Amino acid sequence: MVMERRKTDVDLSVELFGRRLGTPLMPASGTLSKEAVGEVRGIYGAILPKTTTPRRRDGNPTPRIAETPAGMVNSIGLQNPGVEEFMKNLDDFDLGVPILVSVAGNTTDEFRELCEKVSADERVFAVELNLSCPNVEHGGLTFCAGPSSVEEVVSACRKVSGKPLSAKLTFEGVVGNAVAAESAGADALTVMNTIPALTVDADARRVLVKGGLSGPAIKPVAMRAVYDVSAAVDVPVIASGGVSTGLDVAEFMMAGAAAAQVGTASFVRDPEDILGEFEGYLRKHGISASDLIGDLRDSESASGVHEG
Amino acid sequence: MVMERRKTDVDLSVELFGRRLGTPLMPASGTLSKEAVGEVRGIYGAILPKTTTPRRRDGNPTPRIAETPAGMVNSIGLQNPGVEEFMKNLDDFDLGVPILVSVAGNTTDEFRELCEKVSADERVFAVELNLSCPNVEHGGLTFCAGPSSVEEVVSACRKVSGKPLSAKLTFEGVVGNAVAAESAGADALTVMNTIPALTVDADARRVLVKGGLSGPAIKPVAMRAVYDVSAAVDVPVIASGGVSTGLDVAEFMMAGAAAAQVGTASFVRDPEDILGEFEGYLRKHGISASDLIGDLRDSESASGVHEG
Amino acid sequence: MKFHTVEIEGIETLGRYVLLHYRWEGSIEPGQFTMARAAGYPTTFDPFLARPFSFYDYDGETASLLFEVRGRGTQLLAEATERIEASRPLGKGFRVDGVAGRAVLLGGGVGVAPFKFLSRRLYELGVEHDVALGFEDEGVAGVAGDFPGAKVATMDGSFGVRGTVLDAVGDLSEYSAIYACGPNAMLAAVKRAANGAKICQLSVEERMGCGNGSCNGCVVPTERGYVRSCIEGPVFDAEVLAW
Amino acid sequence: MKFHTVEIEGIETLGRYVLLHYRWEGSIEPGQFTMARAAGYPTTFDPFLARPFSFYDYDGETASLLFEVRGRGTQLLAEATERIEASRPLGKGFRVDGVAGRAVLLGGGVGVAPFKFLSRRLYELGVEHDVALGFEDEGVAGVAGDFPGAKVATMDGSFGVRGTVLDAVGDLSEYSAIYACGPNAMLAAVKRAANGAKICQLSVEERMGCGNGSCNGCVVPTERGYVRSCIEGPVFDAEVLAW
Ligand SMILES: Cc1cc2nc3c(=O)[nH]c(=O)nc-3n(C[C@H](O)[C@H](O)[C@H](O)COP(=O)(O)OP(=O)(O)OC[C@H]3O[C@@H](n4cnc5c(N)ncnc54)[C@H](O)[C@@H]3O)c2cc1C
Ligand SMILES: Cc1cc2nc3c(=O)[nH]c(=O)nc-3n(C[C@H](O)[C@H](O)[C@H](O)COP(=O)(O)OP(=O)(O)OC[C@H]3O[C@@H](n4cnc5c(N)ncnc54)[C@H](O)[C@@H]3O)c2cc1C
Ligand SMILES: Cc1cc2nc3c(=O)[nH]c(=O)nc-3n(C[C@H](O)[C@H](O)[C@H](O)COP(=O)(O)O)c2cc1C
Ligand SMILES: Cc1cc2nc3c(=O)[nH]c(=O)nc-3n(C[C@H](O)[C@H](O)[C@H](O)COP(=O)(O)O)c2cc1C
Ligand code: FES
Ligand code: FES
Repeated sequence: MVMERRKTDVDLSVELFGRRLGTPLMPASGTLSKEAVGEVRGIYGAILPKTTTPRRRDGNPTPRIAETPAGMVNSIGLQNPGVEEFMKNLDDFDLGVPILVSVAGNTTDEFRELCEKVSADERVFAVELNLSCPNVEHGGLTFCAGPSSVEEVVSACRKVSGKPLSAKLTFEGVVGNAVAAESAGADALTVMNTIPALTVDADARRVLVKGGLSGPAIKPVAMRAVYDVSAAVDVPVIASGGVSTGLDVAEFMMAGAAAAQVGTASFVRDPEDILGEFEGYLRKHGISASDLIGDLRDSESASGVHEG
Repeated sequence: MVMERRKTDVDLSVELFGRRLGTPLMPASGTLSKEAVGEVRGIYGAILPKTTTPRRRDGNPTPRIAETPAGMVNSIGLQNPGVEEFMKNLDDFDLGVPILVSVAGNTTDEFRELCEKVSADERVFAVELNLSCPNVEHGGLTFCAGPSSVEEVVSACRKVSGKPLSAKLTFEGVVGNAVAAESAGADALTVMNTIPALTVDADARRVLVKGGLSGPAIKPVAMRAVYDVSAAVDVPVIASGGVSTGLDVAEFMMAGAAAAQVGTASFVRDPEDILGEFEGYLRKHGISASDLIGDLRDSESASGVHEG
Repeated sequence: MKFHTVEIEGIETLGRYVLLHYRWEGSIEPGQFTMARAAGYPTTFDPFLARPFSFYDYDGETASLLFEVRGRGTQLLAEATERIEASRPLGKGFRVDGVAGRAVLLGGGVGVAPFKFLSRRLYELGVEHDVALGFEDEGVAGVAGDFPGAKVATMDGSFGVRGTVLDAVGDLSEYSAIYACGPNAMLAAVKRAANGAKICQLSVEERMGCGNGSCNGCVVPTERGYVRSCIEGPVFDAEVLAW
Repeated sequence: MKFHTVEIEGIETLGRYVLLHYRWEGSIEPGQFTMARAAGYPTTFDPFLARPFSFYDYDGETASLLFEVRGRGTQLLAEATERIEASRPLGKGFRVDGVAGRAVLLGGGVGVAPFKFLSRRLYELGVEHDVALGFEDEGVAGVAGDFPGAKVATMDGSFGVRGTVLDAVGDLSEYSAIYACGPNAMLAAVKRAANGAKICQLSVEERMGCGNGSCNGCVVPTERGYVRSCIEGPVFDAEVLAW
């Protein structure tokens, strides 16, 4: 596998799990299809397909998406062909850069089995544990409901995998869950996922989409989560949530992220423009990508009380 | 006190705490000054000034606000003259409609004393307990950190107040906290407050504002919170979070809200336009405001699994 | 998704529809669509997503979109004067090979959109065909003038026969190929009426997030489960759709 | 906050600044400001907040704003052609009564904005005054042409004397009233240099959320604690500010 590097005088590369990625960008899980993967060749430093599950999932009926101010709500329902089929076609995502695989189960056992299976494949660079799915053993709450379920899943996966593991956490209780994941052996934390949301069709007086909010709207929330988590753990943090411009990438890295996932923004922008803006920022400041990580000073007002 | 009612052929009124409000709109706490209150005469069915605290608070240094996609982040730091001074000038907010007062303490005792004090004043129609402030007895976590602290504050306030109490909750853990507040005797729940967020000045590599996100960006999240809480409790829910158009008001009421607070949107719009749009919606559908409350059917997809 | 800033060559109104022409070089198949928006800096927030539109026509230099102003996205497109942003052509268009006999193109409302271009292609291929169009009323039936000889129906009878596009076309059994585009309810009715015709292709309309297969938002039910209409469609063989 | 859709009567460029004229009826005091934006449907998301601008001039019919394109808000305003949205005049302006002697108006960069209007008012009141302006360079000093007789300094010496507005004006002790507007650092320097002059009024610049006192975002420190510059200012007596 040859690592692609953009020809540039600015060093865009970052290190993740002991490996150098050509750029800190990668797709957020569930937002880059195999049909579109060619569009990001040379732009993303790693690839991460949509979450896979033990068995094939049909996903939810439509409408699955709704537009919101500066964002969207989706409830795809983890449609995917199941892990067997998924792994059979993993090469569809081969751009010559490391491939992370996202997995989700409905029980700790399912997580463990999935993680063991995908970790055993040499094409897999690392595994992302999508913990924002319902934990059927706990009445439909997600695995992110609290540190104990996070700890349980991560430890179980840790035991069966020699690959780097990143625990993907939602916003609620993110710091506590991050600390639990780290102590259970996670090598990184993906912060964050969509925020629970609801849209309605006002004229029909019906629920339109009950799902997760993503896009630029949630960026300030993800920034806060990345900032708070980075301060609380030692493992790298991978940012997800509203990354839409090169400046956003820079901001997330300042706030502590080692890499940044582009999700919803890739539906409305060319990721190459995002990388170009990021490169422009680095050039203007005469620094390389990895210099940025965590390089954010507090402001005076940030030390005060933060309520309205 | 004379209740103002707009002359209109559509019935905009709603009932709250046994009293009829001319419209379901009121300001979100901290977003309408005494200087601007005249601008909403006849538009808002109730008035709710900025949170008051036991003693005067200076608030945070500037910058206190930052703009974000379809929203803003603020960290005002609860600047206010303290409850004595506040109550002395409460008549500044008298438009002839009911006045709710928002209080916040840093301990349960402070909440109780404040609540007792303001409840004793006959000009006060109801009290909103702003629970998203740090609970100094619990290491800086807010009173919304979990059901037990919510329960503790609400019960304490309940004992000393004969006025209707609304517990204002944040998004995290909102359903559990709502149930706790209800069982502790809250007469209503204000759902929700800003979402923790961070903005940075990328060029200076400094934190700009660490505070709370508000505005249209968070509306889908507040919709979800109102919807979920309404399903879990029997007391009325007052919506707060991104209410910006008349359609938003209608949507929040469908999702279960008995009234809706206009916050950030009032900085960028005339609340009269919001009310006009709401009236237009009711007229188009031939219904009155109170018919709308909770009148939202599920969609097929809303019954599925909601992850990405 | 890459958006190209393209030059508007003209904007016309056809009754209540808008016909927008822009410069485009590259190949486009009838039935393909583009994700378009009025502008983007660096993204637009209002509306946030681009909107899918079928190609109304394409002559190798000028691409045309026909649309109805429904909401904010189409409103802003209708107000554009110099340029808009459009993706490359997306999706799978109509299958036009192997038509042995007469074809019919059934358009419901703005579902007429892909048929100017498809009709042109069928002429080039020497496939004889009829066009039948159904509209709400006269105000939107204006576009029918762009389809000389088309059979037209309006729901209120203000133009052509009264009824739906199926009332306008009459018996479908004489056609060896049926192409339809319009509201999904109309497509389902066409599928029933087609009753197993050799070729029956339907262009479906689902909300789209990305247009390039990435979001899984635009699915339609098939016997193989949900499939993405932006990748495997928007044109589907009727029998594939589990409607 | 109510925004009024106002008709643009003209847009000029003065060096790198933009001068925008719009129709307005009502009373405005020199030193007051408006919250303005290019458009709003029903709110704008990009940018979300309106921006504060001092009135550059007002003759009872036409209000003028002078601004520098800094970011998205001013960029869109500079591109507006027919109308913009503006709030009513806000805040407290300059105190012009009781000036016994000569006044001086000190503008730093686009801080010159309120002084055309203030100068006009002082003429009406018969108050003799000098104007001194400090700019980065020639490109922004162009606006000085609108202030005949003004003393001008540029940081790079490309126009007028080299230095700041304080270098341009020289000794402040001869003035019985000092009015200043510019970056807060300049205002603090003026306050020091004014050294207790009878009238020394500073127009401050803080980020604003609402403009009508509601958000508490725009505060400046005073001996009484933080006060809102949109209500008690933007013009403050120098001695009030705890700088
Ligand atoms: C493959 C494809 C091709 C299309 N071709 C055309 C065309 O050639 N001409 C044309 O006028 N329209 C076409 N449409 C529909 C067009 O995309 C919608 O009219 C447009 O998205 C409306 O956007 P808006 O912002 O104006 O309205 P919105 O404010 O977004 O919505 C207004 C109404 O339209 C509905 N709507 C919005 N987006 C969609 C969507 N993607 N699919 C279905 N309903 C939607 C909403 O539910 C709402 O009722 C096509 C759709 C698809 C999927
Ligand atoms: C009372 C008052 C009167 C003003 N009068 C004028 C005037 O007459 N002419 C003029 O050109 N400018 C004036 N300003 C400043 C003007 O409001 C800002 O230049 C404008 O908000 C920038 O908006 P933007 O979207 O172009 O830039 P943004 O992208 O918002 O910001 C660009 C830069 O400007 C800074 N900035 C943004 N908003 C403010 C603000 N409210 N205060 C201070 N810095 C800010 C940002 O930190 C950033 O560095 C005034 C400000 C105030 C408070
Ligand atoms: C259409 C869509 C599908 C998604 N599918 C998944 C998924 O399968 N697994 C997952 O972990 N996250 C999924 N997500 C969440 C994203 O990976 C990402 O964490 C989230 O959208 C926030 O980032 P963004 O604002 O950049 O989109 C999905 C998001 C969207 C919008
Ligand atoms: C500038 C500002 C100040 C606020 N101050 C308070 C406050 O004092 N007390 C409170 O309970 N909420 C406060 N809030 C939160 C609002 O009341 C409201 O719950 C929140 O902003 C979400 O609603 P919105 O999106 O309509 O603004 C404040 C919000 C803003 C933007
Ligand atoms: S529109 Fe995103 S998959 Fe089809
Ligand atoms: S700008 Fe909101 S209080 Fe001054």
